[in-house]
Amino acid sequence: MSPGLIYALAGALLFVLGATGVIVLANLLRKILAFNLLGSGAFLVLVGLAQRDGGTDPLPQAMVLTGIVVAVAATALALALLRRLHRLTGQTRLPDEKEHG
Amino acid sequence: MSAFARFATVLLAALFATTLVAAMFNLGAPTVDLPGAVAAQLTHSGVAHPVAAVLLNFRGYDTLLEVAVLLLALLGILGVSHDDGVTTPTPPGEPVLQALARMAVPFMILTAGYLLWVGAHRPGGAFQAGVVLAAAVVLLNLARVLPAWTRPGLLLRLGWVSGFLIFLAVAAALISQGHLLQYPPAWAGALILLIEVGLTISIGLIMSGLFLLLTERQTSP
Amino acid sequence: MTLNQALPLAVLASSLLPGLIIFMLAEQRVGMRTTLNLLGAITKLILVGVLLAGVHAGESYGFRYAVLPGLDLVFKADALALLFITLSAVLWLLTTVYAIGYLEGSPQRSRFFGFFSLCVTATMGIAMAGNLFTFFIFYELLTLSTYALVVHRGTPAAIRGGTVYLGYTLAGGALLLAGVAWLHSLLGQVEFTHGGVMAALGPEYAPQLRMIFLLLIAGVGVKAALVPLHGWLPQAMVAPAPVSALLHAVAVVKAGVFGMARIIYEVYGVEFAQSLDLLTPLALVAAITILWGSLRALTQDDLKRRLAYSTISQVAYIVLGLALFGPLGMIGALVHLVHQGIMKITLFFCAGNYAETLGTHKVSEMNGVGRRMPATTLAFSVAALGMMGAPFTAGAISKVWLSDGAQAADMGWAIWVLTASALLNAVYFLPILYRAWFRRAALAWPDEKILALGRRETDWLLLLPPVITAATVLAAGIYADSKWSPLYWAQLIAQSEYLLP
Amino acid sequence: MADVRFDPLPWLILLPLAWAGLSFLLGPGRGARLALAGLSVQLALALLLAAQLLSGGAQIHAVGGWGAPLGIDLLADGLAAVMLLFTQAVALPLAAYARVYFADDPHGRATHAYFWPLLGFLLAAMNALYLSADVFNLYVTLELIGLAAVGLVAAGGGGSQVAAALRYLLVSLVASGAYLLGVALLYGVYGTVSIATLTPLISAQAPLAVGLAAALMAVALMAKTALFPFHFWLPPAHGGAPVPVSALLSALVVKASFYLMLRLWLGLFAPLSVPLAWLPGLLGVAAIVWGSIQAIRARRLKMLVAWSTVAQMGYLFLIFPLLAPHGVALQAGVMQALSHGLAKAAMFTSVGVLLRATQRDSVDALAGAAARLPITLFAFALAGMTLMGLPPSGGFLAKWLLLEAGLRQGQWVWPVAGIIGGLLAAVYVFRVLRQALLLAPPSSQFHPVPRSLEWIAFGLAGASVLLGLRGVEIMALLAVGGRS
Repeated sequence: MSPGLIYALAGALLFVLGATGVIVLANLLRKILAFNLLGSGAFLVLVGLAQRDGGTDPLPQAMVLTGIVVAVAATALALALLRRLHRLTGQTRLPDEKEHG
Repeated sequence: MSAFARFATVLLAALFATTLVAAMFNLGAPTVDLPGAVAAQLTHSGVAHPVAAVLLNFRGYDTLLEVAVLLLALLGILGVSHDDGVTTPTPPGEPVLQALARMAVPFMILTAGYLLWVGAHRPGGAFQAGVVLAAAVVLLNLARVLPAWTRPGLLLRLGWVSGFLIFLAVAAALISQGHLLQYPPAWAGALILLIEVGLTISIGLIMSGLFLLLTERQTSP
Repeated sequence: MTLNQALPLAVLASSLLPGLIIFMLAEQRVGMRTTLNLLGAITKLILVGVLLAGVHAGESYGFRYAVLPGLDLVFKADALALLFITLSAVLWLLTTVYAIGYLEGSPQRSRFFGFFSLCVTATMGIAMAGNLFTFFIFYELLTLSTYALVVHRGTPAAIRGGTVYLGYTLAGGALLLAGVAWLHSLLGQVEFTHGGVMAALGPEYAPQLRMIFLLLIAGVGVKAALVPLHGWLPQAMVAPAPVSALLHAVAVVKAGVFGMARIIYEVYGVEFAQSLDLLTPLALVAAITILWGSLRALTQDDLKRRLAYSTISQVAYIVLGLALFGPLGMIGALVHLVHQGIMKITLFFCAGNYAETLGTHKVSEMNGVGRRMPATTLAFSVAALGMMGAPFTAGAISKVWLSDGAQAADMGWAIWVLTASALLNAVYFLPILYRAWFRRAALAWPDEKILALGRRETDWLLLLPPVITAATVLAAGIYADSKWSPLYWAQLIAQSEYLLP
Repeated sequence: MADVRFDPLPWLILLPLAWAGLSFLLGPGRGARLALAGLSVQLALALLLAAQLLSGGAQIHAVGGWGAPLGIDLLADGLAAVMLLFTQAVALPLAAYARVYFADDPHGRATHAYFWPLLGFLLAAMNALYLSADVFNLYVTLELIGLAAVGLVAAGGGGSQVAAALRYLLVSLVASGAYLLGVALLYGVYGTVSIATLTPLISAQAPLAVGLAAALMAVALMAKTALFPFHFWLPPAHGGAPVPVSALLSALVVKASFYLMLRLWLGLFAPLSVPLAWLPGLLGVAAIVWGSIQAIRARRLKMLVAWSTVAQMGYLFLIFPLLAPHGVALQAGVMQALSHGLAKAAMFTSVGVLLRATQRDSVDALAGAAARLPITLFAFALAGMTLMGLPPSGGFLAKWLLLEAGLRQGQWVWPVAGIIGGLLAAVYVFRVLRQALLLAPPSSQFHPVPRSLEWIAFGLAGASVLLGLRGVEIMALLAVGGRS
């Protein structure tokens, strides 16, 4: 089994772990962390699977760099919103909206 | 979330994970050989490093949009972190830390410059450089040398968008070549460097902003 | 665009444009609004006159316009269309005059007359629709614009009535749409044609076609107020009198019946419909409606509600006529489509006059109105007698042709239904006339308006229309055989539908 | 190799990016004029593009001059051109509305300090998405749209609004992540992210990984389009945001992910998607029923409109089971997307006027509005006509096309769902109209509202109806070649 494939498999597991976390965890900070896990998983699959046969491939590397920056930006925004929410309501979890306003 | 729902979710996740893993084994070789294509065109890309070539030339359009993503995050944060007068008094930073920071920052800037320059032919480039710059700014803030940013002035905004606007201007100007971001091989290197410099500064400031706009409003030391 | 293409559009525009302008008018600009209304109505009459002459001389008027690839709006002003157009155009003018008097000084008149003109436009569109798609579009437009008029007063009662009306008509519209689209998927784009358009389809389609017929008839049946789809009509009587008069005696219910005529004669073709034995069940439904309407009318004390149930029963006469296989029945139906309109609108005008002038809404309050308002009551009596089918009135003509039609189609029972209904009509109209003429009036009317000129029984704007229509009721009865009479025109149409020489 | 004729494709993306950046430079609350000027030019460009397509067929623009698979391609076919035209045409009046609306905003500057740059980035991202022919580039545009939308929802909001934004952000991020994993799998198997290169490679016998990729991407896009059961994030976000933002999100943003789903479903994954076609349709039916019921029950006016968006999104997915053989279903979907966009923009803008006038976000507060704000009520009613699918309106044409497609293929379930949905829509639309038509209680007083707001709402509503009188050109444009 080539190292690339191992990375990809690990990535797959991380992704699922993260996804589950975002759904199951209630605390928003944990949700955000879980999302980062999910993202990293996807990146690992991208680079790993593409280079499973040993050779290096600059494309996925470049794409992952892009992806990482996007993830950083998104995380920052999420944290900002969380801080705002905490400042306004003192909550760190989402209110369960009623189905009708 | 009910216990049953949790259980069901986890179960589904496990199921999905196994299928995903199973799907990854015994895949044939990729049908299209892009690394080859990249290598073949590298000489016309204006940079020596394939990843840099992809980032700034072959898929430079992605990078342009990615800078927009950074700006968007910044805008979002500005939208919610407007100064509501709430300030939390914090102890002044320790003199040792401050001295250390003051010493470290010049080296960090130097490193950033190096990363920027080396990016053309080795791993590195605007993002790495920008992040190091940001780290320097954050360090200064943690050491209470630099106060948090409350309401950004024109200069700061200029710093934030200049990199993006330069990139945009170049992209637009290059349409004269026939296509968006179509570098004439002769000029590619120079133009890419120009973009990289702009991006380094802007990304550094944006990244710092992501932090300095989020830190507690401080009574400046 | 040739003149023959432009005329149908002009007929639509003559009410649409004034309507749109009126919406924009400020409330207090009464003069401007009145001018626009009358101008539109008169222009329309002139245009209709041109069309009548043209069609009679064998001209054909039509216009088509592509909405989607393979889907056209088609207008054509043929004989059948003109029968309905002429009726609506004439009555629109009279009702406009009436409404101007009736609504004097009441709020939101710009909105009222705006929607009123839209309704007429929709009716014209229904009449001139050249295919089911076009018909459906204007059919729904009519629903929406009438809703606005039903709820016009904005009282909780009005809103409730409007909601019921909407519930029935939108549901009906949905059924109609399903039927229209289904047919479209079988036949592609087809226009109304004499003798129908089903020839292309083989016998294996019979079950589908029966289903579609059911959908279509149920769809238009709602507006035609066939039992059991009639529930909205009495509810809609909360509307101001002019609305009840024009829309719920003429435009809306007639739109339903007119749709049936198009569907039976020009989509299915009467022979084909007969061969699928669709007509007899329809005739039965009509018969039930006739009797049910008359029976319910007996028990209503509120005058407008009594008239509403009488409408339900009278409109079913037309459906019955359409469902009777044979030209005589059709002639009876078409001629009654006109006659019933004239008679019923007269009755509603008069009911409105009583309510406006004396505040009497109930039959039990009508003792002696004949002395207080002779002209109005005379008009009322003429129309009521017409409804019973008394000689020398338009009603008589309809009755004769309908029963002959029943005879010819050897549906003897239909004749009994008609006779029974005539008796019932007498039972619920004669007492009113008796009270009006021969009972002594109560000391004071519920809510009498003392008019400036004491000797006049009511505002002439309110008096003129019913008197004219009542006169027409007699004229249509006495001069039925003359050229240009509704009867003559109906015979013209029946000839073309049955492809007679 | 410079083209002879002017090529609007890149400018449709660069222009909004440019005015977004510049208006940010100008500072908080600035940049409205810039945006309006930019949008007008964009609209002209979109029209030019449509004209070019009608005469010359689909257009490809190879960014960087490399061409796929090495570079990124922009592709404009009929579908893309229609969506571009629609987006600019709706965004321009909404921008004009926002300018007036924010000008006399009681809540002060914070709500719209950065509205204009955010709007610019949002539109640039949507145009980029419509034009992109590269699954990874599409991922970036999706993220752009998500972040811009969230930024707009959150701006200067109170607790519930920020919570809604956060929920929206998380859903959008997880969805993007799933989409990215799909891209990763595709690249792993085929070594390219160019749709044009991928399409011929994918067959019904494609490895499991490709199937997974398709599933991941489809689910991601359904979540972003708020298709039932992924709808939960939409009502609080669209119901909580400032009115101009709600209008933008409901009218335009949700259409972007729907468009992408349509693209992939018809093009890239066509060999795999056919057997599962009934699934989106079924979810669509559920969305119609559930969304309508909630709209009928809603007490707040904005919530009612937001829930109606959930229901209307359902219609869009009714076409998936019918897509394969006939172009008619696609026409139905596009017609529905356009008319709903216009109608929903009109509805939110008119609701904005009502909110300003009554100073309350509640259906019950509307009594007497018909007499006081006739233009706005007309706008709401006309928009309602379109949502109910009553003739003559774009919504009606959409319903008609759906009926035609369904009946031709003997699949009558979907059209019937459409018809029933129309009746349900009538219930909540007339719930509002009924209340507004009531005579005003003496206590109620209405605050003055700028006339221009009323007229913009009316214009949008009128457009959504007029669309139903002339669909020929749009369908001609839609038919211009390309991937679908």
